[in-house]
Amino acid sequence: MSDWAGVLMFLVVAAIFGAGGIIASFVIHPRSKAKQKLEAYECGVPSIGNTWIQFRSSYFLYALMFVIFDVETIFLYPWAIKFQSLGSFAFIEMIIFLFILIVGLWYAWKEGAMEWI
Amino acid sequence: METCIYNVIAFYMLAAVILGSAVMIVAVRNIVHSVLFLAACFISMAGIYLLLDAVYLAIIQVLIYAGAVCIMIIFGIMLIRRADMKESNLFNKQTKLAAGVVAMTLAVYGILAGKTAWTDVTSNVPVPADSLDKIGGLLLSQYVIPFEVAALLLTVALIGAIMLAREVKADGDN
Amino acid sequence: MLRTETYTVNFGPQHPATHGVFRVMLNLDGERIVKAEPVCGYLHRGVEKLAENRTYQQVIPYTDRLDYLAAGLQNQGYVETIEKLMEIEVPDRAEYLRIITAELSRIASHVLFVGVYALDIGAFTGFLLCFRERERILDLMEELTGSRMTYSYARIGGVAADAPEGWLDRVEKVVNDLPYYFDIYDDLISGNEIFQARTKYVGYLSAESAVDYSLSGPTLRGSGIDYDLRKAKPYSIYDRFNFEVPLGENGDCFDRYFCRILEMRQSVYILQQAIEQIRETDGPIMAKVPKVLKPPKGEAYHEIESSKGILGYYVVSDGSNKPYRVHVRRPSFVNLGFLDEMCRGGLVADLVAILGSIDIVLGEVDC
Amino acid sequence: MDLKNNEPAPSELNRLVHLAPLEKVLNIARAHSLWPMQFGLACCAIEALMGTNGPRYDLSRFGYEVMRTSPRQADVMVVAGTITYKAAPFILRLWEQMSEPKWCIAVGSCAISGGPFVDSYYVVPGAKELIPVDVYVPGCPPRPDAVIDGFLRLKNKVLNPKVVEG
Amino acid sequence: MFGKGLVKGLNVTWKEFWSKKFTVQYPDEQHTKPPRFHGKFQLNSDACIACGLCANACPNGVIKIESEKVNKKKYLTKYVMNIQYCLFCGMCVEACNKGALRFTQEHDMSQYFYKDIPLVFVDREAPKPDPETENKEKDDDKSKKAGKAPEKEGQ
Amino acid sequence: MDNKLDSVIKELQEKFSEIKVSEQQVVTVPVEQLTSFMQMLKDEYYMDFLTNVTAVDYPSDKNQNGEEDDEEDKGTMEVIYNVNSITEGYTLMVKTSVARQNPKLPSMFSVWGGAHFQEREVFDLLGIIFTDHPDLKRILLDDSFKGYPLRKDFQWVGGRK
Amino acid sequence: MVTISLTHYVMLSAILFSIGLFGVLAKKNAVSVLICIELMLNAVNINFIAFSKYITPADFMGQIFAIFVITVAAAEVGVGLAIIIAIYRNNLPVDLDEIDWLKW
Amino acid sequence: MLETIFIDIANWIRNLLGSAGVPALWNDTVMMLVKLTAIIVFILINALWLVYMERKVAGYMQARIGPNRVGPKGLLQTTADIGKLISKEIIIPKNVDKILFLLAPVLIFVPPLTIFSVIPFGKNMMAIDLNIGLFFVFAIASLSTLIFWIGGWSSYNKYSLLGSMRVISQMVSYELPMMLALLGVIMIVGSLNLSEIILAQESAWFIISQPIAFLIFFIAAVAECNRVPFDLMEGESEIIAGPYTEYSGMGFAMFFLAEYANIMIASAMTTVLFLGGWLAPFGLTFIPSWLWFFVKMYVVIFVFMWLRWTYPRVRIDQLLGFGWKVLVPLSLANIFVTGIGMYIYRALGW
Ligand code: SF4
Ligand code: SF4
Ligand code: SF4
Repeated sequence: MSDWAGVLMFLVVAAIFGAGGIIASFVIHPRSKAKQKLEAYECGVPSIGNTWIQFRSSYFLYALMFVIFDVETIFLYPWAIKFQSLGSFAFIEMIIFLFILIVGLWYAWKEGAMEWI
Repeated sequence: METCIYNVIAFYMLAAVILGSAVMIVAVRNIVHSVLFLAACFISMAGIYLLLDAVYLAIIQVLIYAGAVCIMIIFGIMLIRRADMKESNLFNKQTKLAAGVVAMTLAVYGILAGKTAWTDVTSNVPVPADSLDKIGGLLLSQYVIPFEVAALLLTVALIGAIMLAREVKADGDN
Repeated sequence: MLRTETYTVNFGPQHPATHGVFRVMLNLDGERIVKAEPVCGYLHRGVEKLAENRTYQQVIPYTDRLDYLAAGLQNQGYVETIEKLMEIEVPDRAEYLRIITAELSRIASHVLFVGVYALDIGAFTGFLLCFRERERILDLMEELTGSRMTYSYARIGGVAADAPEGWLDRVEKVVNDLPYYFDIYDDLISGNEIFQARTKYVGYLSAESAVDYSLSGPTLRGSGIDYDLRKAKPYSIYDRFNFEVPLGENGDCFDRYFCRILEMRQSVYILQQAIEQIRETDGPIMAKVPKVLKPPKGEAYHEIESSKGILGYYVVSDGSNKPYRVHVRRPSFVNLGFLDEMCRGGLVADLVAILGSIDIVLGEVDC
Repeated sequence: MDLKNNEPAPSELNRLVHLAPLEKVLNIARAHSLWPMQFGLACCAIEALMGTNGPRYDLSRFGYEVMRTSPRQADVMVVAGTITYKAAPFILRLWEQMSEPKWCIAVGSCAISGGPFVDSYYVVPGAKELIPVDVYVPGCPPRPDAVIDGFLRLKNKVLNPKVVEG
Repeated sequence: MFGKGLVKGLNVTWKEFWSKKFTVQYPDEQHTKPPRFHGKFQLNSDACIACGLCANACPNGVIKIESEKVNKKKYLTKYVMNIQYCLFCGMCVEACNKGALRFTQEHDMSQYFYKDIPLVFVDREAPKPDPETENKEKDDDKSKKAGKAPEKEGQ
Repeated sequence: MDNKLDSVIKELQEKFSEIKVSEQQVVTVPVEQLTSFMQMLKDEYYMDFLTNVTAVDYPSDKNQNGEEDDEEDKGTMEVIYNVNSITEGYTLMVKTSVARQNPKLPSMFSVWGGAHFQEREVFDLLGIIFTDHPDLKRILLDDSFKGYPLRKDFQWVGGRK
Repeated sequence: MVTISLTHYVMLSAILFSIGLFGVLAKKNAVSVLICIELMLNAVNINFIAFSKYITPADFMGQIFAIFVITVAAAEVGVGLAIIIAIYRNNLPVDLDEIDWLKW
Repeated sequence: MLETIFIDIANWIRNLLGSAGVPALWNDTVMMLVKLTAIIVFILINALWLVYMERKVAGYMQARIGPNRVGPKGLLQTTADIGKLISKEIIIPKNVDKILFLLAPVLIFVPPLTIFSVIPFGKNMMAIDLNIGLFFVFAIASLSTLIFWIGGWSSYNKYSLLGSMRVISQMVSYELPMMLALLGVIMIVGSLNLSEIILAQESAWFIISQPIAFLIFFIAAVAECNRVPFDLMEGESEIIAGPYTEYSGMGFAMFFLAEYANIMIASAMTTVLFLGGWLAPFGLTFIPSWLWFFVKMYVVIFVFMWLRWTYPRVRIDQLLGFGWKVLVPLSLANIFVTGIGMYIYRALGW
């Protein structure tokens, strides 16, 4: 049996575990009715306006940088594993690689992508 | 040539999940659901990669696509206004036309794929075990130019995206 | 700019950072505050009206319930106003006892503020450690007055009871211990870099607007204005003590916070002097006042420096045994007036820091 | 100002399954894990919610210190302080938003009956007008140990619902 | 240096972790309460002369006194403190110059039911007065009101 | 300190002939001159700190006794301002009175920002209207609350059973 | 004996690609179009890896290609979203309903 | 004997099944199920115990005692809590996205549990030995971000929305420095296999040879677990309970448990990567390896709690700024330093 089947089992059983907990709770918990019970909680007063609104996301640029650098790591890890067996040429290549990305990072910094808008 | 029955079952199940969620991505009306189906699709695709013995690819599929790209799309969604979240992912007017075009492409593709005698080129050489090691070696020797170009591409994308989005910030002060 | 939608969030009335039933209607753009409108009145109990139906003595317990964190100061403010109205001379010993309760109240209130502020910023331990010290002060107060929070200790013309045997020694002991605890707060809270990052340069309040908006107490002094009624217009017997008025420099949340810490140290100093002096003062604790108080027709306005700012009582008498009108100038209430401007452009987390640094107590805001 | 508008809906407790022995076990769990809602109205809140949690009284010994701000996760509503007419609707709303099973402790004269301010034009005469109260803790404010007593009394009631019938 | 404050903070909690705890384990151990503590009330009904001073002093009309005239003396028939309205301010105790009303150290007054909250100290019938003295008194007291203690006005 | 205040009051009396000064140095200003008077206080006498704004209801005796509501209500309401000077250290109590029937007076918000909340409170509890106030609405009570509780003729029922 | 051959993978990829294509053509929402483009790129990846396994298992060419495709895809999403936001921003003052494909 | 007790049990079961004539595949499956159950039980018991420990530690640091009434020394406190939470009503408010609202608590437990499959608890004690273990951990861990977001977004509550937006930006920002910091370790080890990483620490723990990486990793781990000082997502005094605001009963309990499972993972990973995993220090090998692992893990957990009960909370912009402006450049620098250091090391021929 392959390792990955084991992983699949973990995934499935974990989901079942979660679902089981919720369902068991559903069976035994008491329930009641009240007028305002199902309304959104907002410190006890009725919520004003729509909730699923356009959200001013100052986080967007962070996410962008994250994706870019996350992709970078998928190149870095194979290199890191081979680091000891590869020659210094590979190290220099990687330095160039990183340097190019660091330029990007520096640019992002300079442009204030890391500032909170 | 896959012989193990479990692999066959796994393939069909994964394919079903992938195609099912792909259809849902297109079909659902709520863009957030769309993204979540996208994530499901990506994760099961990682399963397909595992069947194909591409372990590293499977992992980065989850890491990059489900973990990063989906999240960025979510950010994008949150930034853009819509009247109602529940009606945020509708079809446009050319749906029928699109369906026609797609049906034709699919037909052509299917015919071509069916005609080609893939089996001829299939070899049974097992994939070497430590694929990650190999990939690292290859990237830094044989594919070193694309490797550096990838870095360049990423940087350019980063700079470009920031430049596009920068105006967001520049105007942000007023 | 990306014109994102602003949305309204109710911050309160039931919210841990509003210190009671207080509500701020926030207009947010993402996490930025566009507008913060305070909504108060959830604890409006009509004390001013109730006071019109109580005799002068009977109003005293109600003043406790205004600023329940520093009831001693409230009592003092009220009775001094009536004494001003009736022109009663209060015996020295009573004055000292009042000062001691007042300063202990001030420390208790500030200690609670430090703790709650730490909690607002997210440091839970600071909150509970501060309670330990507060608990010791409350013990003293309970011994003297019988209640832990709502003392009703001052009486028109004096105080309710003399200090019990050995009480002053115990006060002295606690008072001498306190600076050690303040050092702990400095280590745990004020000196913490994260705490400073959260509070420094946040919620800027310029000296001009602080004066213009009639803000008072540490909120005003945090902006560098030297205006402490204990020094500026000494009431009671504050002119007998030697103390300083700590001032802030930048007018940010940290200065307002730190002013209070320093003020506690000054209070300790005052207390030490007061204990020393009261030991030499014997005598009655009540002036000669008639059983039924009927102040002459007239009005009086008297201000004292409470822990939150300038606490003023305005009392009109029509010659009967019940006040015709009592009005309380509540520092917390007035200090809230500038909240919107301070918050604008900040983040949600800043609102918590700013609101906390004003140190409101809802019983007083809503009266 | 009309409390009638806020008349609490009749509490309809029903269950999918109801097994008395199971219920008994669950009651034991419930009784030992009463999470109060972090919700203070006035002076009493300082004593009843902060003081009891303070180092000296330490409600956490009983496991009751997990203050949840969201009513969805709380078990006990500790009404500590004066309820005004402005506050009444939201108190009721919070109560209704709490998930079953839930209890209420009224701490202090104000929450019991309006207390010192009962004659005021703006004060609701007690939490009992809005929501069913399980335990009353008189005092103005009650000492934290009295509040602990109130909690223990409630625990008794949860463990053994019959105590209030007799 | 940056980080000094952070380390100092850790030091405080570390020391606190090992230091003696401040908790008094109520209800196993009792907290010490000072003699002046405003706890539950106690009425010495023998000492009380039903003068009503306490009720008059009370800011919130907590105390309800009823008395009847028996043998020239006021006889206390009812003394109820609606402590659900009480401020525990101590004005009543201060006003009572007979020392009949006083605070105890007891703090636990919690109840399951609202109706159990008021403290009923005295609720009794007036004893039958001696017939001899009664006749005499009747004429004297007709005009005076017997019964309710003066209540606070305006409530 | 008191001497300083005395001289200030004297000067003021010269400038504004209509003001009255009581023994306790309470200055009564007619409504019409209130704004200019206050502006003068702030600009020339460094009265930069408005501590307190409040008002008292003085219905005519007839009304106070709860008799029929007369149309010609002679009662007044007094609005009281307590102004401090941080630099000079003195305090002045300024009074003005408005008719009870139509209590209206200019807002001091333009002079002292601190008037904002306090005037709203006075409006809320006594129903005195401050014209030109930027945001005059109820602050403590509910919007749906009827009447002004601190007026002497306010009727209500308590909750005592 | 049921087996999974290269054809299966190729067909899976083809269908996925078609769904993606349909979405690109038929969706009103720009972000949705972007999502569908991702789908198409992934379909291509399946092909690459399948070919890599079945045709050149030893030299990992397909896998390395797939890595580059992922790189490109990530960059594409980033820039794509930035463009959408930029267009959206510039057009907003005009009329929201005009930009049909952005308002949904 | 003690050293191999768990492995012995496993082998015993395997042999038992083998002798009963169960085919190998089924045997493997059953074994996996046994391990799975063991891990779930382990997580649950530890999560319960950790909640208790947290409350005790909190109490002790705050001059009070903490739970001591329910069960001996209060040990059953959290059991009672969970019992109560199970029997609490699950409220599904009106406007929520019902399916997603329920899906989030169901799924929230999946990533932590799956990650546990590859963690070596002791010598040869791991459910699945993956060559690519470390990367697997990252990949799975990155999924929980999405699940938190689902929970917060679907609640149709503004606090939840704020919280969920915070949680993704925070977790995303700290995942990167974490991964970059570990590159230094990987360069030394040359493998992603967790067992090999542990074995590479035979001579010196990586906390000594890679102190910067350790610091970055630890800070990032605290942030990934949403612990003070980075607990913005819950930030009680700001946004009530963040994404959990609308969850009641079991839904909340699931998040609650998952939070502690995540802490366990973070500390277990710290142990594995920097504290030598189950390796015994100072040659104290008579204590079984798994015990060492637990001891180290609990020390790390204690530090987590210690931080939590000492520090205030940072603000969101400070949090992200710190991640991007301090940790990312630092971790990049760490790569260079490690690389050059290793060349020097080799040149010196040690
Ligand atoms: S009962 Fe007393 S202490 Fe409690 S809220 Fe009411 S007035 Fe305040
Ligand atoms: S303590 Fe105060 S409120 Fe209570 S009965 Fe006595 S006088 Fe009245
Ligand atoms: S004042 Fe004392 S003696 Fe008089 S009625 Fe009250 S308790 Fe009795």
